Amino acid sequence: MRQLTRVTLAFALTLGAGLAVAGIAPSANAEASHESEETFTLGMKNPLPPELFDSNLVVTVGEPLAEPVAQPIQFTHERHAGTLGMDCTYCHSNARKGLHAGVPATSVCMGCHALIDTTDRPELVKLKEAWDKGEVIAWNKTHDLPDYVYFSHKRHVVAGVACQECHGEVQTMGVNERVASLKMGWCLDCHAQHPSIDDNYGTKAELRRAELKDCWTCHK
Amino acid sequence: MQGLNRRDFLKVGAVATTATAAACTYDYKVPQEHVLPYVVNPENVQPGLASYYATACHGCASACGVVARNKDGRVVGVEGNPDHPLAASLCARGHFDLYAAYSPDRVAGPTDGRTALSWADADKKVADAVAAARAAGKAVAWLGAYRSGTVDALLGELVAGGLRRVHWEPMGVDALLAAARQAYGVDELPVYELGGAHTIVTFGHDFLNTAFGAMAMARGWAQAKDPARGEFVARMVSFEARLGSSSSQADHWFAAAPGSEARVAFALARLCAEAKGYTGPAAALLGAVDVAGAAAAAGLDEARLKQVAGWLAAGPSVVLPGGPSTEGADATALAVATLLCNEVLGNVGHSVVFGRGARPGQVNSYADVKALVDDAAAGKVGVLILDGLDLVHLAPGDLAVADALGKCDLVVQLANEPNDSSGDKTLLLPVGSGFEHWSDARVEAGVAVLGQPAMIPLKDSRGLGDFVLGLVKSNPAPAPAAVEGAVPDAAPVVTTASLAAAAATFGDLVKARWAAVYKPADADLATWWVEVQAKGVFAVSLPVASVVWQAATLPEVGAGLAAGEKALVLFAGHLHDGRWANVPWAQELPDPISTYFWNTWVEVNPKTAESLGLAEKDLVKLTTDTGTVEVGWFGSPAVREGTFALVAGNGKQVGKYAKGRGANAMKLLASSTDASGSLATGGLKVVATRVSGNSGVHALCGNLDQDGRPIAVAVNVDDAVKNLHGEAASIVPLHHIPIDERVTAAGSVDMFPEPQHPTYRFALTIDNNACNGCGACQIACAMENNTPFVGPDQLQKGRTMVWIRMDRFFEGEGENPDIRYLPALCQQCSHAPCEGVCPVLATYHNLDGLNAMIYNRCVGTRYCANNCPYAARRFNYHTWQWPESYHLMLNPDLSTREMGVMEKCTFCVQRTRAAKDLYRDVAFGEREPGRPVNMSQNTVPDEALRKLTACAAACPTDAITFGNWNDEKSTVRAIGESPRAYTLLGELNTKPGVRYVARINHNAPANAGHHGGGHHEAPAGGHDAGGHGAPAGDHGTHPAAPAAEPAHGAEHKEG
Amino acid sequence: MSSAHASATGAPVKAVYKHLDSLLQGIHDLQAAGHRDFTVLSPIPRHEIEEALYRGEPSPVRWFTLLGGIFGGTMVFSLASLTHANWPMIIPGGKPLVSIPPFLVITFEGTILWASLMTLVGLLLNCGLPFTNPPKQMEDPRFTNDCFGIVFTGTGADTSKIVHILEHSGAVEVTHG
Amino acid sequence: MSADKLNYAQVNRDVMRPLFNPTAAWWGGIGLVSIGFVIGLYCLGMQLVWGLGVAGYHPPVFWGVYITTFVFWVGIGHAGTLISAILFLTRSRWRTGIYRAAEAMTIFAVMTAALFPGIHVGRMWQAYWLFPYPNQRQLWQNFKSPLMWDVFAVSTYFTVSTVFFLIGLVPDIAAVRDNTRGLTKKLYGAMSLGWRGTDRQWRHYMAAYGFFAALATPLVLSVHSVVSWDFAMADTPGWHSTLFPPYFVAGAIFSGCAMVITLMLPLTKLFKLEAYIHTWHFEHLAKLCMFTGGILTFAYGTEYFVAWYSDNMYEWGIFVDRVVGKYWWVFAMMVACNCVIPLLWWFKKVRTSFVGLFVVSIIINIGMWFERFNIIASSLAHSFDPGSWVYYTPNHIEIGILIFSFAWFFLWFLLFVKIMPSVAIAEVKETLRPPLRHDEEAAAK
Repeated sequence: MRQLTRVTLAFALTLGAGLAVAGIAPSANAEASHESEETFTLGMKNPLPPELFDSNLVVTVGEPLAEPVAQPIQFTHERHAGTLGMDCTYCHSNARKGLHAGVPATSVCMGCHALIDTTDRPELVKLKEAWDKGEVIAWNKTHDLPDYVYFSHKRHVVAGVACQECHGEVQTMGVNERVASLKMGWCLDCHAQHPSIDDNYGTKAELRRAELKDCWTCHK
Repeated sequence: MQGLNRRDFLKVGAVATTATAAACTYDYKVPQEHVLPYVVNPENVQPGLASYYATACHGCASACGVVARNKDGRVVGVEGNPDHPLAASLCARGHFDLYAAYSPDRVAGPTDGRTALSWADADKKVADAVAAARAAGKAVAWLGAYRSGTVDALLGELVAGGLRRVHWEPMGVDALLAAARQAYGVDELPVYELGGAHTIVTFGHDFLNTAFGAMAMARGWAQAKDPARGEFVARMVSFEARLGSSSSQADHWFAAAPGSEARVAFALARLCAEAKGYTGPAAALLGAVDVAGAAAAAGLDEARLKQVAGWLAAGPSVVLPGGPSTEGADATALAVATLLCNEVLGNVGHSVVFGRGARPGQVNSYADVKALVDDAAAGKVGVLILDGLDLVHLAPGDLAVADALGKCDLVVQLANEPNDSSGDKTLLLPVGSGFEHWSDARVEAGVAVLGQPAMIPLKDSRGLGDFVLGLVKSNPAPAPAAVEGAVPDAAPVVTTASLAAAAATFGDLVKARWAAVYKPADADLATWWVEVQAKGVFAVSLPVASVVWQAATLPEVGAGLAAGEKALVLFAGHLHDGRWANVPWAQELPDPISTYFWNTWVEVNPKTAESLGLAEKDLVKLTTDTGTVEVGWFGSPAVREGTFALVAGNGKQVGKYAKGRGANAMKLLASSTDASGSLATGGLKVVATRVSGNSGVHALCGNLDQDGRPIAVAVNVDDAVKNLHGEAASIVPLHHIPIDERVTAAGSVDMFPEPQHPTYRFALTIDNNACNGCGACQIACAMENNTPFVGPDQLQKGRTMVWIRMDRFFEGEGENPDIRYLPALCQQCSHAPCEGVCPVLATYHNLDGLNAMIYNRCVGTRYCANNCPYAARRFNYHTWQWPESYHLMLNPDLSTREMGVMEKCTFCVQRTRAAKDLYRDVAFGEREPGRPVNMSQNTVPDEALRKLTACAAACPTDAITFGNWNDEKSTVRAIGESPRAYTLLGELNTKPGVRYVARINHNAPANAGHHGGGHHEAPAGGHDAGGHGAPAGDHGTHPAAPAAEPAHGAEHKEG
Repeated sequence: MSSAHASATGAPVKAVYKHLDSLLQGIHDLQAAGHRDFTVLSPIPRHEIEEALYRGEPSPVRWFTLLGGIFGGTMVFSLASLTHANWPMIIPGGKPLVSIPPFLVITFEGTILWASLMTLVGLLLNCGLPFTNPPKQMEDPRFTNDCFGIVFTGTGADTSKIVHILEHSGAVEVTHG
Repeated sequence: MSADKLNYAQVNRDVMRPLFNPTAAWWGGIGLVSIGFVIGLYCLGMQLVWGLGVAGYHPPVFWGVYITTFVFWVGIGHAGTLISAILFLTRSRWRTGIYRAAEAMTIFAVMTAALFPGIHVGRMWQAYWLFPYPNQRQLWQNFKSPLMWDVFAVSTYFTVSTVFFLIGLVPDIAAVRDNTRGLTKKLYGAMSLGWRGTDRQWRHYMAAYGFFAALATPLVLSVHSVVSWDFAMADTPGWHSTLFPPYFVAGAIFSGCAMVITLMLPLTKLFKLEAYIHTWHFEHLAKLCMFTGGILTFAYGTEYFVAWYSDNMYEWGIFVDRVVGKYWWVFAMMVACNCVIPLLWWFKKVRTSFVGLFVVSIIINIGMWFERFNIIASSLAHSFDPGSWVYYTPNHIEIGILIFSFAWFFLWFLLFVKIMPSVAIAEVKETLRPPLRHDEEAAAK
């Protein structure tokens, strides 16, 4: 028994030593490469792969959604799109035209808000200040697709997909939040059987469905 | 099953995982990303949509047009300007120009030695120094590369104010210009029209790559070699000791001894005159030419010379001048001799045209440079402005430039990054790139390009024009010269000086001067200017001037090298004279002949190498009177025995990527000049010895020849011409094993049908007959597809990331060199070997006939790459660097790839996707309410596809054509079904989407009657319309559709 | 340690044999006396013992093997076919989605895998493994070394008669109680 | 000690001795293995962090040492299964003494081999995508890919042989258990699943063991066939051949038997197991090697004949290049080690001497590694397009990981011989004449 313990210990020590070396080695090399940055020997950099922590390993049922994202200015879709009934494309005018729906320029906000009293409305004061200083407002992204995804708002809007189908009932949201997982399987559910495919393509709907399942439709 | 497998896997992966967990203890969290909207939306800017600006290329003096693609504020791509009458495409070096604009070495602003200055301080410093120099009676000198257009005119104003001005390039046009002066008394360069020539003789002119006006000549050359134009294929003959990229396409190679080229050219002129019965003004000169002596000196057979003369005399022809490797001590004589050949052949006025005013601005010879440097060394130069020339690097070994620069009171260097000439006291003024500032350039009197800014400057720079304008304003000239007008009816009524005085910025001046010089009198300025900006080019055709031979005597020709002496010749590779040495992609682009990179090497004949006892990794030590270099070697059958061809460009001391790469070939040169003062770069005496060691050179092309395999195929010229109109299905001599009759009897050799391509089957054709391996497609591909450079160490392991491999095969021998190039890219096979083997479905066949590659699904088993017979796949062995500020020019239309994934040519799927998107928009726009859209009426038409991919758009000779094979009227189908077309490794029945068109050779064995063995075409072609299963309606007529690309925006990008 | 005075019924009995032929004699004698509820322990498998006790009746493990094989093959073939049919990708060009020859390879592997896994299950179930709380009569190191044994863990028969039979068959040691 | 004097108790004593008294050589082995581990983990760490490029790959040689080593270890594994399963079914007597260690070798060789697909893929942190599991992407695998077959074949092989091995161990672990006390007894007791050797247990055990042997038997042929299809299904000249499955299986058994000899010779000597593992065991193994080696030599010749007879310039090109090209030394190693040197075993003197057996068996293993390297690297380096021809040689990282594979293998093997009886106790006893009263009575007379 004692010997068994010894064997186990010896193995554990070996493994530990190996791991320590393996752990130190990259950092030692990183220093070396930093040094050689000047002379340029290695055209590579060292990212530790974030995919190590890919949640896709787990079968995703009910993907946890993002928390409501706080914004630098507490903008409410509920008021603009809900109460006031503004059209989505009034502000997100690029949604019909390009890949990105885009966030409106401050000038678009000021188109109305220049006329609106800011007394006791601290959020509007922030907007006004940003406008006066010409500062860019850094909105936080609620919906963020990976860089390897090609997504065209135009194609979807033109095809007749309602904004709410992906973004949820935005007109009721005080603080914007993401309601869809935006994961590949979620996209595919519509690409396989969205009613707009039949409406738009009629007899060619089958071909279009096949095209929509082509990986290169969305991956770039 | 899954549970168990996963458990097994976890056991298996335990070590890797534990090691990982130990190696990286960091908390991974998806960072919050931001959306940054504009404060005020600029007009015409839509996030994610590209704007196009027509501007000018400043890569060399040829002044080609560029269409720069600006995406989200940065220029991310360049293409040739199709409106440019001479150069519709951009060469490889034109692409380097954009990479150089994003160089990480660019200085942040004006720099004095190591201290940053403000522009005001810098201006004051220059003004003070100029004033001090004036006061001390010292010269203010400008030494730079060729400059044309408004800058040239402004500098002319400064000359009147006392500026000493020298424009020189080491592999420039000074000898040819001097020869034109001698021969015809004109101060302009001849324009060579190769398009109609039946015989092209070259004495080393790099007319397809680095020569002045190369893009126009490349196009002409491709036309001359295209049998469809005139049912004749130009015969090309080369007289030079080393075949370069341009002359590698010669059908006949006469390796004249270095130094004897001028005598050969004179002898050829005499023989041509005899053959042609020439009696013109130069006839009297020819009597003194010793043909036999010239042939003996060159080591050539006189009878063969006569034969060449016979070919020349038999039809339209052109004799091209020398290039760097032949321009030795008799450079001007050689140029005169080639002009004399053209004179006696009656080519002048036809294929050799004067009267266009072709000249890259002011041209000085090396003698002027030496005089200036000598004066500087003597302390006679107060202010020296160095523009674009790295003089310390370029000067011959015996010219002490660094000392001379030290003797100047102030050296102003107009450059974006420090180079070898930047001393501790040099005032470095960043002049930005042509993509950031206004510029213009003039190719010929009737052709000018407008260089409008395509993005806001990356660094605090001031355009070259603005700098010179500032000089002019602070030094008004006493007697302003009138502006020279190109348009006959635009009378010059203003002077550059007066325009300059009125202009606030150089942009204003360019506009004013263009209005004065080029605007037709009746045009409205505002409208005309918008048009010019949109086109980026002003072009008007001028009449051909008739010129008369004037030289009364022939120039003296030296004796050349003594027998047994080894000769050194220099040639320009992708780095040209070294101006691209700090562009890593330029360093990485393999040389077409040796396929070497990132280094300096010498090309020697294998027999010479044997006599020196060179082993593969040995170095060659080359010694001349002025210097010594030790370089690796390449055994090229396309170099004369006893000649050492050394590539110029590398050996710089400064620059993140240039430093320490190779050796400086220029230091082997002496300040010896020919009669007109041109620097001798060929025919130099050299002593070569073997040095053992590790040279670190590596060839990317694995073998010298194609080992008898039908990879790059050549056909006989007669076969090609006879079978132009499909008399034979195929004339390509592919040898393959006949297929069992029982199989062919069944009608198909396929076990499985070709997959369905309902709408598109994207296809590409590559005309090997028009390919000279120039590399433009490779670099255009790299730029479009975000392929990184990997560095010399990685490239030595062959880990190039460029999606197009340029195979080079030496197939001929001796006088029949037959060098073949084959751009090998993903063949987008219909029966692709790569697809079936991917375990994770990362690569598959899509409905457009492409082998899709999904990078983020790839786990990197690399099985697909092993299984690709074309070796067309690239693997990311590391996550490659996109150092500051190259990352700004990444194309956002596709992803960059991380380590461990496979990538390959996608036929620019982002471009086809965008084109399809555009036509889908049209379909939706035309849609009748309540009815489905009609996509079959809105497929992307052939015109929009033909040049859609980056490689097709870049190819200077139009060798690459893209299109939809399903469209029976498409260009790509017409070319792909021509008798010369073949599929690479067709017997594997991979049904590629790429078809090659066989090279035409005048020496290839005749092959008429060969019909491709019957079976080859059936599987490889897959042409049968039924095979695509597409309903006929899908190929209906295309209605007038919008252009695939948005019109080139005229607007100047703001904000 | 043997005792001739045992007379209770239901007490456990353990007999240790040094020799195989004695053991077989013991089995035979017990069976002749109508006993069936004893366990024979042996360091090695002997077909004589199995023959004596089970008369060549095959083990039911084979049914597990068969069912496992059928299940594994079917499952893997359906996995491949259904997933390929669910997302019809052209890999490589022109081949049918459900392609028999390549799928047969993994079907074969699945068959073998599940057959052997189910054999394992069958083995464990049939043997009653893991055998967590064996009667202490069975916990004799000699039974895995060089001795054979017959163990009654509890029987309705008269213990003394059993002990008698065992002792007379050549057991080197008989214990009970 | 000779076989006729053995009795059941003696077998127990002899076989269990190393479990309680490992020799100094054993500790020395553990030391060597530790060094190999440190080297290997350093190399693995470098590769994980910096990417596969730290290895010497030279495109288009996209597979190199790692796949070579993978095939090598999978091949090694086959001999164990052959001995334990096929020889069990054919009731070969010489199986008994060696099969346990040979089977252990199989398991550890497959465990070693199974590391390599993980080590070799570009993104090892995504390697789990190679296994089918339900996922939100709705995307599965390409079951038509030979690599997927490989995943199934190797994991099946590993699972089946492990189960086979462990089931075979159960009675012997029970024997060990009964020789220990305290916690160790509890551990072995748990591992033995409470085995008591009851009639019921033996009855189902023997049936199941037979089924395992029957199920493992086709795997001996199928696994290396599937591995060979990784190459044979590709179109690369030098790979694309119908000969590969039998050729690979023969090679696998050849190298596996040689490895058994390499392992068992010192094991027998060090642990004094000569009574159980005799020279004639090794002679049988050597004869099996000679037989499969002959098949292999014939296959080499057939490859050349087919390449020449096919008149396919690409195919013939690679076969000529292997001999006269830059990889001539690999080819020379392969032919010398696999075809020429094993011929020494035709001399009885050589195949019965310790040195003769040991040295030649090691040479065979070296040769078989080079055979795989020859097939993989030289074919890729000399493919269709001469413009893509390269010369690839492994670099220090690949060699380090190769060393690691040996360290990993020997670690498991050393732990095995320390923890488990390396000769099958119950089966050895089966081959002995059972103790009979009749015999003793006869002897007494």
